[in-house]
Amino acid sequence: MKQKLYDTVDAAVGDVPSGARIFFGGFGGAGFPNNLIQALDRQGASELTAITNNCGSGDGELGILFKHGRIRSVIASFPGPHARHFQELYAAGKISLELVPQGILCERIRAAGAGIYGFYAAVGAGTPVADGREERVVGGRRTVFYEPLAAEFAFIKAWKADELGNLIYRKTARNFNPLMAVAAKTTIVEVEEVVPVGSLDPEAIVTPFVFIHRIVRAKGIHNVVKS
Amino acid sequence: MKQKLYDTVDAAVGDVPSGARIFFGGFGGAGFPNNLIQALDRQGASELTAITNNCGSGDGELGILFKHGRIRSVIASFPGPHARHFQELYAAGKISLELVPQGILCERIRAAGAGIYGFYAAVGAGTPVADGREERVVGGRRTVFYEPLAAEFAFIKAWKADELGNLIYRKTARNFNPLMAVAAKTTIVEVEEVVPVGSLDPEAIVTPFVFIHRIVRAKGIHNVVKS
Amino acid sequence: MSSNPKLTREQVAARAALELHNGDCVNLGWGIPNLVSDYVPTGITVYFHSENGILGMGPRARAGEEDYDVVDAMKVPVTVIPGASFFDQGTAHLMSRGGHLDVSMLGGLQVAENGDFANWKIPGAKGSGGIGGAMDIATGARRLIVCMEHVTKEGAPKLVRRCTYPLTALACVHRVVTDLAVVDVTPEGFVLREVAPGWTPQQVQQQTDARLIVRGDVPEIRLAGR
Amino acid sequence: MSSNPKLTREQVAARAALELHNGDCVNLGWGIPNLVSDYVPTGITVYFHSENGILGMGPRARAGEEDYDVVDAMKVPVTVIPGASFFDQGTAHLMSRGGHLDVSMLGGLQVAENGDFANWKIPGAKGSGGIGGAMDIATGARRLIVCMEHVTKEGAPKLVRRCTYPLTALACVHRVVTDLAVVDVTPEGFVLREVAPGWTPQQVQQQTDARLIVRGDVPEIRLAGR
Repeated sequence: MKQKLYDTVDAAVGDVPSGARIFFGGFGGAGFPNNLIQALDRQGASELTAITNNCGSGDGELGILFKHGRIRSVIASFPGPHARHFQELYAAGKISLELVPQGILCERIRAAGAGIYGFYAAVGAGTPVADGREERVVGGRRTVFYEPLAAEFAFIKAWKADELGNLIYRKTARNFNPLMAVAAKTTIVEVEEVVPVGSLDPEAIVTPFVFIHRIVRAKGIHNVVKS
Repeated sequence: MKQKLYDTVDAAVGDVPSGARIFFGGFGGAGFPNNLIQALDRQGASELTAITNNCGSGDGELGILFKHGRIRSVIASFPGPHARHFQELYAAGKISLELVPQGILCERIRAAGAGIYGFYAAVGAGTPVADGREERVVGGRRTVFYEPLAAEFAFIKAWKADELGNLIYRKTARNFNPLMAVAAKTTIVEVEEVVPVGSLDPEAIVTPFVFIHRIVRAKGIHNVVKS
Repeated sequence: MSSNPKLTREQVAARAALELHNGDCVNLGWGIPNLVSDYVPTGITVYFHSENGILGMGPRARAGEEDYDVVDAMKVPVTVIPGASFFDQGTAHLMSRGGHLDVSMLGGLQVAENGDFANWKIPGAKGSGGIGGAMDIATGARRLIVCMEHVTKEGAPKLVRRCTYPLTALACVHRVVTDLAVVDVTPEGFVLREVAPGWTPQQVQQQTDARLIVRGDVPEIRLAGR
Repeated sequence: MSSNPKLTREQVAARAALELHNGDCVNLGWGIPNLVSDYVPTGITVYFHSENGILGMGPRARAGEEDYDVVDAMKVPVTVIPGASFFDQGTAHLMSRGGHLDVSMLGGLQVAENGDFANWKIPGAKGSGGIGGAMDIATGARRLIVCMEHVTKEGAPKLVRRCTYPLTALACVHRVVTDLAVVDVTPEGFVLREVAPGWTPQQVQQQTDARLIVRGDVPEIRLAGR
């Protein structure tokens, strides 16, 4: 068995370099790897690219990384009006943003992990999302080409891991986490509980351990957010 | 609640017309909708297109449909040397075959259900699979274009359904079944057991009911096959 | 313009709820659609879909009973009903984009007579804007019902000949329910199906940029409560 | 040609098993690779992947204990070990094609010195043939080891300058373990790493179509049992 357990969140994110491209799981306050995010903030890496659904609420979730100027570039579906620090940087022209439709964001991430070199979807045709993208008419329908979206790191949150890295999630805290897990060079998971190998039901495992590189236990932080 | 329960497998497949395009789940003897297949054979529809991993073993699984000349065309990954009836028809030139790499078969089916209008993969590049297909070099790698694969019907096998159609599978009997469920106009599932709504764990449901149109209870048939 | 009041947001939601049938799987977007779940006709069960991975979403959680791992697309703690399932966000959008939901309802900024739809960006608005799930949901909708005010706060018509705002999706809208009317998108253009109580087709047309096709008598909107 | 025997299929499998490291996720294909699981070095745990949806596959089921819902890619009832998971066939190939497995081992018909690989179709063979999971596995392999006889039954070399059989995948093979040698595919071509006991590099070269690069002394294959 490969040793994947880290003692602290700080150790788990210690080698993330400035300039790294990172997936952050989570949606609507559920399933955010908040302890990893805060450790990354302490660690100080900067010039990061964040691939995420949204950009935090106040100082919560990714907010702290924007507040401290760690992130240079964002690929997101819905940064959000409550992402105050992001919005200030964006208004000041200090941050670049690529908006991606939410389901397409999921598929582009999955494609990167699945050995798919791009795909066509009708989503985005005729909209600003298609600007600069190849289009193709399929069966009379306008479609747009999307390339895969990979990252060096995925920061994800799960409920329980076994010591190998098999994961289960809790309810809607699943969201982007299993998708991002498959598409990063190094996937780091923050979990509420680490259980012995063999104690998770093989049929109920959502993320098989092959996708997981580092595991760290940390008490989950829920920021109660408003949309 | 929409009424999806059928009393008999014969009723569940009663309206499948000749010429229909059908997905058949199952791999290696596990997870084949054998009762539905046998009902379809009794029903007599012919000129069918079968989309499947393999083409039966002797009279088992799809074997009976080939034996009785129901199938005109096959899209498969590995028809199999033990698919005697298929091989005889194939040798006689009475059946057409498109061979598809197994993982690509999965992705083409998923794409059809996911609103994806085709994708590129490195799989098949430089091989006969690429004949007649568009190629594109991505980051120095040769890739091949694959279009989605939809069907009018999916015949699948699950372990338990609730009355809405939420499904769980048993071990490797899962295989192609959840993928095919999402990509057919009419998905018909054969299950060992029908349980009340609310009795399946919401986190353990593999196929949410939105993909399921007809449910029929039938004692599973395992043909013990050799590869 | 009629001297009769326009419908309230709740009344628009109540009218939209009549579009739901027993057993339907339904996505409700932000704005007026989010109110529709309060008006599901009695005697039917509808399964609400949430883009973050729920099919079978129930009412909002009661105060003190919130589970912050069960939230809706507006990030509010909700409940689930028997038969519900949880899945990842990619599967949630496989459902929406792949055409598996029976009905989707979204709030709107503009709907064009060819069914084009804009709901995510007002030109010149400050901030980054955001797309969220709207493009996947609109593009894949088997039946898309837009619920919105008939005109903007400034009085500009929102049912238009051609959208001038950035689009959400092309030719995707089937029906529009507003505070003045129910309008269908057809190959011929907008067809006026119902008008608000006390409003005439002519008065509704005056609030509309595109031509409304009127066929025979146009009934008044029936309002259904619980 | 040497008067010494070639390795048996079991010995080839035993040599191939030395390629495995503790914790590796490994796919074994049909043919000799299927024997490799019997020779995993003691003291390490390897997680076998099966294309039909298992990670953590154990030995074949004992007679009388078969569960026909737990089969391997050869359709034989197997067991699972602690830490195993079940998933659908698409996820299984996401793992293989997406480069998530540490090692894949496949049987082979031809390997070319540029790493091209043929293993699914003999020209002129009767029957439909079939691809199965081989193309996804070979294309996505992080480390692909081909285990096969060095020459065909008719004596034709299987390590060739260019493949003449229909390909499985381009430039995908990293190492070949045969009954005569261990050979690496490098940018310069085939490099001979080990020879069967009693065989010389020259004798192995005589059984090989492509040129074998020899660097210094070439050791004999060590054979490991359990």
